Amino acid sequence: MVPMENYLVLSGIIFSLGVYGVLARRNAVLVLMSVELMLNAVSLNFVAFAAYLDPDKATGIVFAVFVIAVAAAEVGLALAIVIRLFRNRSTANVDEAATMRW
Amino acid sequence: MAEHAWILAAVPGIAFIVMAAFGRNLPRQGDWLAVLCAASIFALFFAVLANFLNLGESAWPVLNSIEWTAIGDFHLRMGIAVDPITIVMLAVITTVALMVNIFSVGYMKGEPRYWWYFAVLQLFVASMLMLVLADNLLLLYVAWELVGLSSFLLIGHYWERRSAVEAAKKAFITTRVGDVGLLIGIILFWDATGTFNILEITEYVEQGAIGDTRLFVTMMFILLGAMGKSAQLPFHVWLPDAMEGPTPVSALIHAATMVVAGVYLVARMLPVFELAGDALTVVLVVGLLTALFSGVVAFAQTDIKKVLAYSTVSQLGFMFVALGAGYVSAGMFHLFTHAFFKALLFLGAGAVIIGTHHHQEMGQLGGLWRKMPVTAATFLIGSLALAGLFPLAGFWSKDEILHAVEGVGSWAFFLLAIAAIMTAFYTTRLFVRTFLGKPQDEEVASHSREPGLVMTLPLVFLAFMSIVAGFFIFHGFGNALGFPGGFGEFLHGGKPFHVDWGLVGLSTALFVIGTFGGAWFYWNGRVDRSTVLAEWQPKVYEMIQRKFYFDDLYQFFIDRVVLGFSYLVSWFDRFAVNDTGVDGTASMTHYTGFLLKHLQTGRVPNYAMAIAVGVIALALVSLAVGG
Amino acid sequence: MDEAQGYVLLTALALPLVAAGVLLFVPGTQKMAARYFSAVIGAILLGLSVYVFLAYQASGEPLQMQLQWAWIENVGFLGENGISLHLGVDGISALLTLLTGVVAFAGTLIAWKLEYRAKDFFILFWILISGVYGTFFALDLFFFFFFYELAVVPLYMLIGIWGSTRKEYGAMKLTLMLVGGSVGIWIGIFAVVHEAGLGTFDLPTLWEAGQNGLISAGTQKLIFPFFVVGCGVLAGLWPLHTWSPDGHMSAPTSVSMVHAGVLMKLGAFGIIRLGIQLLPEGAEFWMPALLVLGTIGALYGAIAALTQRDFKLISGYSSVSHMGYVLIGLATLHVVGVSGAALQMFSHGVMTALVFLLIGSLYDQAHTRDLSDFGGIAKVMPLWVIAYVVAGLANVGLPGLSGFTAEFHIFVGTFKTYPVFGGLAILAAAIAAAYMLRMFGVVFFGPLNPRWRELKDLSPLETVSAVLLILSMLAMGLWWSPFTDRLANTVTNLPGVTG
Amino acid sequence: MTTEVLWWIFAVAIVAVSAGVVFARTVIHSAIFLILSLAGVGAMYLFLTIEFIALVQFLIYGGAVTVLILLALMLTRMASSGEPEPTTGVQAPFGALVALGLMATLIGVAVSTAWPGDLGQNAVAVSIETIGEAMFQDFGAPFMITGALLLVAFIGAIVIARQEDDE
Repeated sequence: MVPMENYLVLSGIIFSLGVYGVLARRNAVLVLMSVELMLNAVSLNFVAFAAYLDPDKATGIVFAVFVIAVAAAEVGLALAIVIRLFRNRSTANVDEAATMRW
Repeated sequence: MAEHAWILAAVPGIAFIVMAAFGRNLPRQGDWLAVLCAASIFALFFAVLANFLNLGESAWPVLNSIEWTAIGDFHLRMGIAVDPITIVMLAVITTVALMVNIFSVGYMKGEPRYWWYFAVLQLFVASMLMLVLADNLLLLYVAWELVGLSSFLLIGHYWERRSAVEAAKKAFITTRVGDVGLLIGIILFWDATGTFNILEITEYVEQGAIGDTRLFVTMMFILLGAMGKSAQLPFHVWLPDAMEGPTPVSALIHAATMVVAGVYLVARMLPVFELAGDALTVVLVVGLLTALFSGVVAFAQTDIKKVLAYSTVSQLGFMFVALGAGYVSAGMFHLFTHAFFKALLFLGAGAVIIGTHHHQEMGQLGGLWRKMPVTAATFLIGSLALAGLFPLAGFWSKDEILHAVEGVGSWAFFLLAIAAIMTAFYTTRLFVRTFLGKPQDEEVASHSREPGLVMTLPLVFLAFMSIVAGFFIFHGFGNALGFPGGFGEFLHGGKPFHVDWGLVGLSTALFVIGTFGGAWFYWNGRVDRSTVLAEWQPKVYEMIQRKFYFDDLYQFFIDRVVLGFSYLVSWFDRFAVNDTGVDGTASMTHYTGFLLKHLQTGRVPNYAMAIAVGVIALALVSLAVGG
Repeated sequence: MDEAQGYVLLTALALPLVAAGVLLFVPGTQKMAARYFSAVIGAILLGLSVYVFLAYQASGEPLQMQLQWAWIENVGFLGENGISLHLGVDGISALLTLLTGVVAFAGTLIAWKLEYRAKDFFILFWILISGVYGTFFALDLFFFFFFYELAVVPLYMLIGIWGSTRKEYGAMKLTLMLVGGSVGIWIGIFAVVHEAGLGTFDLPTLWEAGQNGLISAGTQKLIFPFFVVGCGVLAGLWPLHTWSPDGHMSAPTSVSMVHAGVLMKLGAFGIIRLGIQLLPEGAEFWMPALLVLGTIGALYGAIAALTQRDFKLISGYSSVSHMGYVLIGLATLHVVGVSGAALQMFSHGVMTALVFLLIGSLYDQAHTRDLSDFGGIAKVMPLWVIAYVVAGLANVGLPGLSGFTAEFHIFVGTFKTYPVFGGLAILAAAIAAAYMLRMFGVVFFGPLNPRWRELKDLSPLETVSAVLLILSMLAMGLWWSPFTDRLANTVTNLPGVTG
Repeated sequence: MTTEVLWWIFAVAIVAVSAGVVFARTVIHSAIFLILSLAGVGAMYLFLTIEFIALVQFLIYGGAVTVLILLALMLTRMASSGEPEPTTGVQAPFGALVALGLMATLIGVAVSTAWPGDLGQNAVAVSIETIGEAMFQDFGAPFMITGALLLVAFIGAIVIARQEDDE
């Protein structure tokens, strides 16, 4: 059996990679993809804990389902925004979408 | 009646309220009410006097007081005390007030704010009576300030004239500086004795309740108040300027009554002064300097009222000298006689002003005795009384003062004799230049005529008083009128007065020197011979004419130092306290905001970075704290 | 009887709030209705205030007309009587209640000629007045602070909307400084309640705690500055006074009247209630410092007023000077001095209200407040000038008017405790004469500047207000005992105040 | 034993493709790596013997979301642009630092904590019925709200991305 730590370490690595993607990449779609990575890492955590703690109740699993559902909504909306941004400013570069500053 | 002497003050007080409220709508604007009021207090005074004399010396001072206010141990009683000094003051005030009220009916005819003038006159009389009746220093201070207010209002009566406004302001503020001292002195007394009552304070001090130094300091503060009100050096500057007021006011307030309040105060507190180390010497020196100084300045004045004003300052100096020598009766006696002849002179000057249609420069007058015989005659009596002709009122009182100073030292006597000569000198100059010789301005002279009875009658009465007032000093004269004796005996039970013929001779000699000197200088002179001095010693003459630069010095001090300091404080308040302190705090906040706003880059990755760093930091903190 | 009278206090407190509520439903176009209604409310409040003052028994207990309604108790850290609507008056607040009634009524009449959004003005005005009454009546720390804030906050809008010269700046500065002070008070209140550990905001209970050592001396010394600085801002404590000249310059007439007349007194009153009564040991420790600041304020305001060119700035600085006297009086911790401070609050209140009334009346016609623009206006505005001269003389401390009564007590108290400062305070009074007379000379007298030939004298409403205020000044100036008697018992019972 | 070996193979692969997502030079490569990464996580769910969630993962992520992303890429024409500009922003080094720090923290916490017992000891129990009951009974309300959220997001996406008349 694979020990619990392994799952946690794995999800930690994926999550950190996602964080790097969000912080470093300039393309808005890529930032979104990095967010998906992070969400996946979290889902993995939920499910792992569900299996570890109370598989009877399946609470963690339900959470994972919600995460996926919310992620779907988020991707939909965010991509719409990206498309809108691109259409207005001909770029999908997050560094250039800096109008809302001082 | 004597214990209800407060009625004397209440009557004009009520008259003031009535006249201030309705005076304008009364027939003749209420001047009859003023005269009636003055007459009734004149009559009431005699009722008080009769009662007072009937009660006999054992009952003096007659006291009457009520509890006024109390907080904890702090009790305050207000009341009146009638003693011989008070009686003398009452006599002066009621008499002169009546004369001035009558005279004003003529003098102020057709002037603006006629009703208001009379109303304030009543306010003045009420406060002045309250001042002399007060049994405690606090009430005295209250009245002291109120007479100052009335004086302010009356000096500034013609407020359309800028100079009148300035004079009123100067009078109020100058005396106010002295009043600060007075109030401090009063409170220091309370601090040491727990009472404001003058008799009790005297008693405490006699028992040694206040240490020597402290008593001296306290008395100096009190003296400051007295000097301010009585226009002693260096507070004298306001009195000549106060001549901007209507002339009857100058007679009442700035010659006979208010300005002697300082003398009254010192006389009233004399037992305390005597115990306060060198305080009396200070009084004496102040009086001497004032008497000499203003005698000199009076000599170079050309406005008849200004001459009289400096003469008043000088005579007040005489009174201070007498008190400084420790002679209450001499000081009070001079106060008493001076009130009559100086009021007479001022009213005479008023008659001249009215008679010549508002001319009061000596250079434009002269030869008026033909046109205005009554005025000239009464003025002559007043002048001679002031100069000290035997046996007019001024002679006896000045004699008393010279007698008093004999004990102090020959230097004081000598200086005072010089001052007496100067008095005679400038008085002669005034009379000669105004009434004798040929008219110097035919235009003025041709229009001059004697004013009506309403103005000449008071002159005659006061001239009569100027002749007889001096006789009060004699035992027999006082006795005949029901007093326990002469003036000195009445005031403090001293020995009967005996004429010192040597001194009389000396006084007469002083009078003769001064008068003949003045006459020689100015007799029939078309030209003011003081210009001789001006040609001979222009610098000295200018110094005298500019009143030894006192006014300039004060003006400089006020403009450069006081106002400069005020500008500095205003500047400090605006720039240091407000713009730096308060607005500075605001702009610091603003600037911090300006700096911090740059954190708001608008770039999503930056925000994300901040979130990530925050999350890690929080996680580390919670790990470190929670284990 | 006592509690029945307590309902009088409650009425005085609630009536303005009710009035504000009713006015909400009056259409904004019905200006006359709002005015008449407000005038009636003002008159009733004046009557109630006079009643409270007269019914206060000079010989009775210091605290009278008490009324206590429990509100929150036995919850959390709050115990019995945790927070309650506890009302009552002592001699000082009875006097200040009278002041509020007089000034509020006068202010209502002056606001009559306001055209712009008259109804809204009255709504805010009555909220403010309610706060003032509440602060004077409250015997509960929570409600004390609540009403204190209720009185301060409407000022921002009243000045910001209806003000003149640099109104945004004045309103902003005033509000920020006062609210900043309130923060200090609020911190202090919690510190005191916590330290006493009685689980109550009830003031009499806490006063006792402050005296019998439940609040340690160290804590008292620590908290006292919070209260004094917090309240001091409103009382014009130097150097936190600068909102006063600017605020007064901006504020509309009736707000200036109420503000300088009554609100500034809230600060000094707070120093008594929270400082002297609650923290006697802290007060004893810090009072010399307050004395120094008060003296500086008194002299500084007077000197700065000497060369001001704007009417309102003169009055603003003069207020700083006079509130300096109040602080001096309080700092003496001497029966006579503290009584003098209370008297001075009343005296300065009516006097300064009158001054602002008159300045407003002139400014409405002349649209300038620069002294040098005027001259000789006594010719065209005799009543106005007489009223101003009376107010000015009260300011100068002329006997017979209230200013002397108050200042005399302060001087006596100061001389008994700190003679040198007493001398300085008297000096400031002399300077007051100089700046007042300077203004009289320049503005009222001299030849009439023809530009002002058309100026109109006081209107009947203004005359009524002015007469009311002048009568108050005369009453205190001429007949001291009704005022001092009511103060005597309260002041002698203040902790730490010596006889 | 075989499971563990397989698990390790998958784990390494997931990490590799995830790294590919964030480091790939072209966005289209990133998208392809993302699909692989998502599939790998789905496989992880299988290791945990929770087939339902694995199925959901494949369907929604592997299908719907990826398609959406590819669509967006095509619409923004970034896929073929050749990326002449740098693909990472100026704060990339700091981002790396922060990510490494985060990784260290997470791994540190996971490793240093003791996890007694065993994983998947009740592997048999998690049936679809259990999940269904949990979802529709215990979490009924959140479930419905999630539905509403999806609807709102759906409408919102349409409104935002809609071509306006004047454009």
